[in-house]
Amino acid sequence: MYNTRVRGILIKGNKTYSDVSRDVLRPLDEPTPIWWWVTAGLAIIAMAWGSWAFYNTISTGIGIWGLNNNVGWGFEIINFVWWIGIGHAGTAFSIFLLILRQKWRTSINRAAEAMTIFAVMAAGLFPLLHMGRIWDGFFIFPYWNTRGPLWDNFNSPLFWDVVAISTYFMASALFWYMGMIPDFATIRESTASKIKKKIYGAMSFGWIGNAKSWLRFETAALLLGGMAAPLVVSVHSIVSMDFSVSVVPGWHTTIFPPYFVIGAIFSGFGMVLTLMIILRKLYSFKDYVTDGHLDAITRILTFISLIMATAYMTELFTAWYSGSEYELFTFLNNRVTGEYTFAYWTMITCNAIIPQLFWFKKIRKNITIVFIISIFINIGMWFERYVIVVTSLSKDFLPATWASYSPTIIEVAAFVGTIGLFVFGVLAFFRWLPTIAISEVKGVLKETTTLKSFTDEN
Amino acid sequence: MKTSILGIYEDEDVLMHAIDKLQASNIKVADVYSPFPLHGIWSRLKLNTKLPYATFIYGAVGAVVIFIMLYWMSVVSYPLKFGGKPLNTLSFIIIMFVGTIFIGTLFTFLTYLFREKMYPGKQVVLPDPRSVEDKFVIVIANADEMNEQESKHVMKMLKETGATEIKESTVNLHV
Amino acid sequence: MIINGIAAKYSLKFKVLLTLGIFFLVLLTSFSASSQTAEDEKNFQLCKACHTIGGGKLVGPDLKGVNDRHPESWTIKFIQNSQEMIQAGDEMAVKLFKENNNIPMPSHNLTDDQVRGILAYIKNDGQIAGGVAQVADTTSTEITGATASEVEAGAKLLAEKKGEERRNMQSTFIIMLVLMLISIIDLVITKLVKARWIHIVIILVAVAVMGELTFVEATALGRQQYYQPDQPIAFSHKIHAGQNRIDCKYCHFTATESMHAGIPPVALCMNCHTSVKSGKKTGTVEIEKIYAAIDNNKPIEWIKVGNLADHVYFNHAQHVKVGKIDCQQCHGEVQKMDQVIQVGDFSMGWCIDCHRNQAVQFAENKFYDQYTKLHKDLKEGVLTTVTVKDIGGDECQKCHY
Amino acid sequence: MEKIYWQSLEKHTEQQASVLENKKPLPEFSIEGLDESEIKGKSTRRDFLKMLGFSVSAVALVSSCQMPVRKAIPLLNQPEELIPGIANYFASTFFDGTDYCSILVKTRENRPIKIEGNEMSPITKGGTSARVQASVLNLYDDARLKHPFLKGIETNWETIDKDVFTQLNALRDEGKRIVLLTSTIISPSTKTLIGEFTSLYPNVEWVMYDPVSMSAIRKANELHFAKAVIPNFRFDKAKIVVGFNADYLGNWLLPVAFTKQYSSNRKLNGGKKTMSRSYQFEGYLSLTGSNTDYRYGIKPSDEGLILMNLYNEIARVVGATTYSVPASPVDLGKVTLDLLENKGASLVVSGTNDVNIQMTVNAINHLLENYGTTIDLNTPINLKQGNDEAMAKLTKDMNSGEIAGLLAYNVNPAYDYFNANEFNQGLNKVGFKLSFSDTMDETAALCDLVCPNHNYLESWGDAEPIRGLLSIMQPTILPIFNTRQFEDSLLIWMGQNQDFSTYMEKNWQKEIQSNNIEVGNFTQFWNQTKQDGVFQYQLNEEPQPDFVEQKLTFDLPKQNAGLEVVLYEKISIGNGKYTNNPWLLEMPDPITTATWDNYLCVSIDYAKQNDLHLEDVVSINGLFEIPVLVQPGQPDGTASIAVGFGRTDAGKAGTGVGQNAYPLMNLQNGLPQLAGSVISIEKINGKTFPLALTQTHHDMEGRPIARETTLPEYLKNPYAGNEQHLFDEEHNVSLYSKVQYDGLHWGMSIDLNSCTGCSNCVIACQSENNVAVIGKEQVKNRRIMHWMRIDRYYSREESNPGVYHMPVMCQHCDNAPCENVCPVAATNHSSEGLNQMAYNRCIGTRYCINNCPYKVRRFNWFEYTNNNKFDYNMNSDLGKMVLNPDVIVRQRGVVEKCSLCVQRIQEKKLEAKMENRELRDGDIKTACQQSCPADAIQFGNLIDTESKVYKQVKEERMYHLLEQLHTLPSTSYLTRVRNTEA
Repeated sequence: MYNTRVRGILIKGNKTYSDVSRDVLRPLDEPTPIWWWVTAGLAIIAMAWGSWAFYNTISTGIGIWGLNNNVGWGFEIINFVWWIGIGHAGTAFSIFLLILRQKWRTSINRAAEAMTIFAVMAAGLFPLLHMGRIWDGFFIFPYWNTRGPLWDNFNSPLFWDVVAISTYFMASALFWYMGMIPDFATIRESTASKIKKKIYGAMSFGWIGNAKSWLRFETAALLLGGMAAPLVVSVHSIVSMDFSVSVVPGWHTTIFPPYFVIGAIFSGFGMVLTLMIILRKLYSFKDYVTDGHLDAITRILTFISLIMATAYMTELFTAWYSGSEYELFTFLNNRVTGEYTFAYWTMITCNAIIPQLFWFKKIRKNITIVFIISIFINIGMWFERYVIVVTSLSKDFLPATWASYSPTIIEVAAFVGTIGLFVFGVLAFFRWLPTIAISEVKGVLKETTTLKSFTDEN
Repeated sequence: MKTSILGIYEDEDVLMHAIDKLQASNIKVADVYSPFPLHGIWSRLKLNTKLPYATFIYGAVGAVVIFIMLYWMSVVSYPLKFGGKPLNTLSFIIIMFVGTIFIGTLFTFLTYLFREKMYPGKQVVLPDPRSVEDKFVIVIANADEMNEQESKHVMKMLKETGATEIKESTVNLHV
Repeated sequence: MIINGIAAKYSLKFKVLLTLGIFFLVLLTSFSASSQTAEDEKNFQLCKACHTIGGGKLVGPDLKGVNDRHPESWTIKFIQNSQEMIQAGDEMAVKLFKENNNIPMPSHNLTDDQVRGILAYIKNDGQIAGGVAQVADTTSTEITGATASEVEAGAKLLAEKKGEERRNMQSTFIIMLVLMLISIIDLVITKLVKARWIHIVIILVAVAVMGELTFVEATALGRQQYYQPDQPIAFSHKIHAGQNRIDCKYCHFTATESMHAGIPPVALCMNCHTSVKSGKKTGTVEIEKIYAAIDNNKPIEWIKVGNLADHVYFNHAQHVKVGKIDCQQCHGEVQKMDQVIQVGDFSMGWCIDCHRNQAVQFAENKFYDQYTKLHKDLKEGVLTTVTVKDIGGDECQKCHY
Repeated sequence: MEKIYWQSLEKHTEQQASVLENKKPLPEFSIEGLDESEIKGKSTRRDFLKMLGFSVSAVALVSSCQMPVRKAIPLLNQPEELIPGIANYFASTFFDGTDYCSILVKTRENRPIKIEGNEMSPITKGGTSARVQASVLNLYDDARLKHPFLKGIETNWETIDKDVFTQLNALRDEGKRIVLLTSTIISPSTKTLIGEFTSLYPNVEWVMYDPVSMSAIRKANELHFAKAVIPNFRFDKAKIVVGFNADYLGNWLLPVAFTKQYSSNRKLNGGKKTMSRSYQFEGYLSLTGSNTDYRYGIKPSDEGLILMNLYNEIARVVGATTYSVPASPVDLGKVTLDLLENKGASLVVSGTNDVNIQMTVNAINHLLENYGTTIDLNTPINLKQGNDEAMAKLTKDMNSGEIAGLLAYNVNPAYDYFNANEFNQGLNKVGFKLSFSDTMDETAALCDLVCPNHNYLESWGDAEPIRGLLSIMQPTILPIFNTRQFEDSLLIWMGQNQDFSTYMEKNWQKEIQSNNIEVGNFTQFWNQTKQDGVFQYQLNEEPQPDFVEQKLTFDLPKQNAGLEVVLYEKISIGNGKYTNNPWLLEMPDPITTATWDNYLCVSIDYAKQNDLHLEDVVSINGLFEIPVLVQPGQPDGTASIAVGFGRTDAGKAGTGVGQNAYPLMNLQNGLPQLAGSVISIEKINGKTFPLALTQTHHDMEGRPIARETTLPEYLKNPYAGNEQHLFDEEHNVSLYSKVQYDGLHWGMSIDLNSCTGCSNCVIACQSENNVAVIGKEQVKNRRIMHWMRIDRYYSREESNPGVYHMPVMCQHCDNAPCENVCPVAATNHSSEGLNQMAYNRCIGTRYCINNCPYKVRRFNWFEYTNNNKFDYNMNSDLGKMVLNPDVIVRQRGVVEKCSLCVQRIQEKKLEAKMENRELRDGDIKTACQQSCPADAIQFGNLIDTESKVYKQVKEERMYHLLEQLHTLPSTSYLTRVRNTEA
């Protein structure tokens, strides 16, 4: 149970229940701020550039990317894995912290889940785009057909990916939307605008909030959450199997599933941190997303960073200990040293070294530095995927085939485009949806703000 | 037309005690509207749900169906050889695992909506709209069947237990 | 198959005609007893296209003295179906075939007695032996001809009907779409109908129907089932392959050696049509086109009916010669079609389906001797037949490379 | 004149002659006969062109959703042997003025689509070279002239004939000199014809010219033996082969025949224990140098000195005259010893066009008693008859205005003469200039009249590459354009009313009679010869001519004079005739792996000293700028450049590619030599020029990829060099049981000991399987489409590395990693052991590319067909006619790879079924195997214990590439054995 004597007050400012609603819903009623327009404009420009890249790729061919006979995957898969990793934070927050009964998740989980949704949307574009014949992409579904019927290859990690990502997207979206239903009802009943009443009313599915519906709501949420929990582990494990199931040196390792899951949570938390700092700055949510929240995230990041460092070292050790000359070459001659040294050491620095600064309380309390470090983590995790995808493929078994990879402007544009999509999604979320789970905050408001211990009767 | 008596509370702890007291004095609390879930209330009102069983069944059936589907597709219907592996491979497990979650999640959510009779665009009228904001509403049903004394008693009890506002409502109950 | 289907579909009309036809036939046979020789002369009209009696060689040999050259039983058999005899390797038949530039004599639907009648007519040097000229002009051929043309019309109609069905499907699709939109609008905005289940039912049904139609239509994309184009020459397989019983492989002669069955070169048509200058139904109009092609040195541009996708490799020789599959198994009963129609959908499933069930010439062809395990399985009774699938007939690179 | 054809190779070998009655060549495809809409509208895929034979063309799209109406147009008259869908093979001869090869031409619907080697030829024995394979594409070259030209204007033959007739007669009457300048002509009939022509027009002189000449050999032999011939060399009889700048496996004389001989002598299959040993002294790393046992990098100017030393060493032992010369820069002790030990079974050859050097070589061979055993002067090779002195004289005479007319046939001196400027100046002074070139090349562009010759696949002809061996060239397609065969033109201008085929037949009849060759019935013999393609007649045994002692001399090495440049012909495009052939331009050089360019190869030390790197641009003698390629094995003090590039009028693919290096030839002792010019190099700072290399890493990194051992080691332990195989066999374990095959399991085996890396297979595969050409930029992006590549590794010291050639194509693994990862099941395993790829199912995730450890899968990054950005043969209606109709052209976005020529497998299986018999070993030959000049590739059924491939797989030298991955490939390799001492 949350003990405020030990852990400090969670929601500051002596809020009443109606204060909570008013604070959270304020952005919905206020006129759209200038910064929103500016950022949204930039995001739309980025999306337009990305669309140009998408159009070109589909109309001309994958050849306009920097890939070659040896490096069949590049920016697209890097970005895909990166986005999926970022998406992990939402589910991790909602599920793991729910299971761990961390009350502080309540002010963050909604935003984190929204982030998941948009990140998975951004991620999902890449596997689509990187297909050589996107117009035949439906072959990947085992639907009834007149070819025999001919089915799919269920051994393929890419097929698992399709199943896993779509399940993940669906489960996260359901979970996220379900959490918002009571809040939509709150908006429905409190707004003065007729249009809003209509729209949010429709979206609230007729929520009434009596005892029975709360019981079902809580049960369903718990069930969805409970089932999504293994998804957090399985989705990125399956994504990692895209690599670890193959024979490519540098990919073919059993450490990948846990390593990827942890990495995903790491990058996800990094992104949550980035977004939360922006959010509380823009909307003055300091009372909800307190320094304590940020502090908690930084502590977790420190811990995960250590796991990441261990994973990196384990990889090196396994490469040596396996006795596989190909594996060892990839690690020593193509990562630690060699053509891709920059990427490798950027990854190590950003993921394993810089977050260690969080050991210092002063740094943890300095929001600016925390923000900068969170950006570093995002960059570092991007480079981790770059290192994994590109270095392994570029120099694999037969030296005669070795080739380098560097992205073209089209690939960069596609990446920027998805960033635009993500930012626009988040902005839309800020603008039109309750960014903090009102009912959940209300639920923990009392027990985490009064300095007496509270005993739950359950 | 059915009428109910509503007791509106400001604080969830007060509400809990109020329910205890009302039930102790044999007043049946028909329903409680609250802005967030009150965990103590379900045992007091003797509410429960069978949703978890449904989820379990969905998951179990889903897993079996997916296994049969995979087996049929890759062993019976059109067996193709991949990489020297047997037709019936371990990789089914992964798809079964994720597929089970897919089916379980989707159907649980649908069942939830079905049981709650919720759907997009459903219109509802609340006994007191503030119950989704910051008020806790105790509903005493069938006020029209009570005689005046009884209803007075109810109101008195509500008042005693800390209701800040008491009113009568003709809104249909959602129980 | 397809003709049976037509018979079923046009049952009433067909049955009436059939009954009429049978009635007339019976009538005729009762007549013919008394007008034997007149019928012989009539029947000899068939022969006159290629033969003379004492007038020298035309396409086929002079028939004068044919009764003495061959035993009667042999002649009857030969006239009824010469190709069969040649294939069976009858020495005399083969010799005759070769002597006449390998031009097959079409088979004739004549009874033994009718042939004997013709032979008698020939023996008589083309004189009606003491008979009275008959006026009974209602001949059997005309009647069956009328019936047959109905069937032909039916085959054409089938294609049209399929086209109609397609149009029906389109209109169904549009109606469903409109219905669904109306119900959605009503559900959300106008709210004229209070009972929501009506909306829901309409939407669900519409989605299901439209989904099914979309799937069916999308699957049919790029395929040409029931494709029946008009050809530059109204060539009737029914007359050539059906009534005259010319072997498919006489014209499509590369079917046994090449991947392509081949469209016969115009010169091949001329084998017969140097003498057959007029058709029963179209007169000289269509046959003239052959001569025109030869004269102008311009080949005839037939419209290809059975089209496979480009990424499929199909070899006729494999199926016709090695697999000993009848042409009709894939092309339908062409010998009953006036205008050729693609019967199968020629989809991959259609091919695979046959490959899974069709037995190969496992014992007959020595090529298969090397499959030792399959032979063992056969011997031990693990397998009863070896299908195409068993020797890899459902694998990608049997057809796609 | 009738043609002889057979339906299949088997029938050919069984010599079932079948003579046809029809007099004219068959009706064949002619682009003239098509109207524009038909060409534009036709489908580009498998059946894109079944013109006339079985024409299927998409005429109109009725609507976007409906299928186009396809027409099936039969022939009016179908010739008996023309069966749509069945290939016909015609024996013919490839001779382009330089290379000779006996070939079979595969035609489909009367279009030649593939060249195969003719196994009946006693010298080429079924082998071909990359150029021969690619020559079929020249037939469908858009650059070919479609009409004769008169002063740059299209005209017809009547006008041309009238003009030529007038001019010839006028000049004859005036007694002015006309020169008929031709390439080497080995056709006896053409020679007779030219003889008749010159006797009719006595003012016509005939000069033969080779851009890369060998007249020194003829001269030296004239001096030593009084016979101006190039003798026949027998590499199969030589136990020791010593080469001096002679790339006999690549470009020297008869590379295909020599490769056959050389490799047959080095096979160790079936327990054979001996193999020949080869030494190579050369000024650049040639294909031969990369295959020899001992290689010495020398400066070109040192060659004479080294040869003299070698002569002295041998002479000292044998007791002949020795000369006092400075010491050799390389140690010759070993080679001398080997040569002396194998007297009479050794062979010394030199490719340098220098009489002194050739005389020294003759003297050495004489001392070693090689004449009569490995060298035969009585059956000389008729190639390379070019006379350098006559050519020099011609140039001089033209400039002095003595020549009034020039008829150029199959030569392009305006481009490839080392003194082209002077030649061109002289040509401008000639009044009557006529070229027979089939493209508007540099020389033709300077001529007033251009009378385009047929492509050799449209021509009649014969050839006598070696005395006593005759071969026939016959047309396999009706002329596509309004062109005329050179010989027919001559006949017309001689006023004769017969075509060359008749003339040739008569000539044969005459020659056979006059030479008393017993052939029986001539008509029968003639038909049989046309069917076989070759005819060898017995020569009377004659003793070798006597050796006349001559004083030997040599040129002293050039001292400190800068870099000596070595020019060489590329294995791909040769001397420049094929510079417009996109297949050859894109063929990676076997040594440098560079495509689409020439470049200056410099040694590693020189590059270090002068700070030169790959793709830096240098200026050579101020003549031209060229990129640098730092080449291991390039001797110090030398640099090398390939000739054949820098064409200005080649065609859309070849014009402006690379730089013309012919002006750098070294005129020494009166003869133009490829090597030896001293050049000055100036680095152009900051300027680079991209080179498209297909391989950028050259070290095996210690991995057991291309395995090697030495002969002594191998004799001690057959597993030598292949120990890893035993280890892996023992240690590889799997959870799954091995796949069991019933009946058929296709497998391939490649003997690295035979493979020379000549890349014939690469082009054969490209031709067979419709592999796209993608252009320099995409090759540079490392996206080459070749299904088969030849990996090249270097080992040991940089200055003189050991070179390994390793053909790699899809290994058809039983545990294929690629199959597991395809989500849509587009690639899976067949019951015959093939790793199948269904292009139409592929959605292009490229996962299989990543997961293939051999990296043999190719992705269609762009649409390579009908795309103006890839303006090669698949973007031209004419060029597309070379496509194999049995193999689909792949769409953008799908993965493709080697299918082990599944179309051939299926074809031969069907043939066996139709003939009601089992498959025989050797029935099925993959494209790469069929024409391999070294017989390095075996293909067959691994279940059949009698098959060649099975026996090869059972050799101790057998291993699988990357077998430690346990992919269980169906393709195996045999360890290479070098015949060195340690």
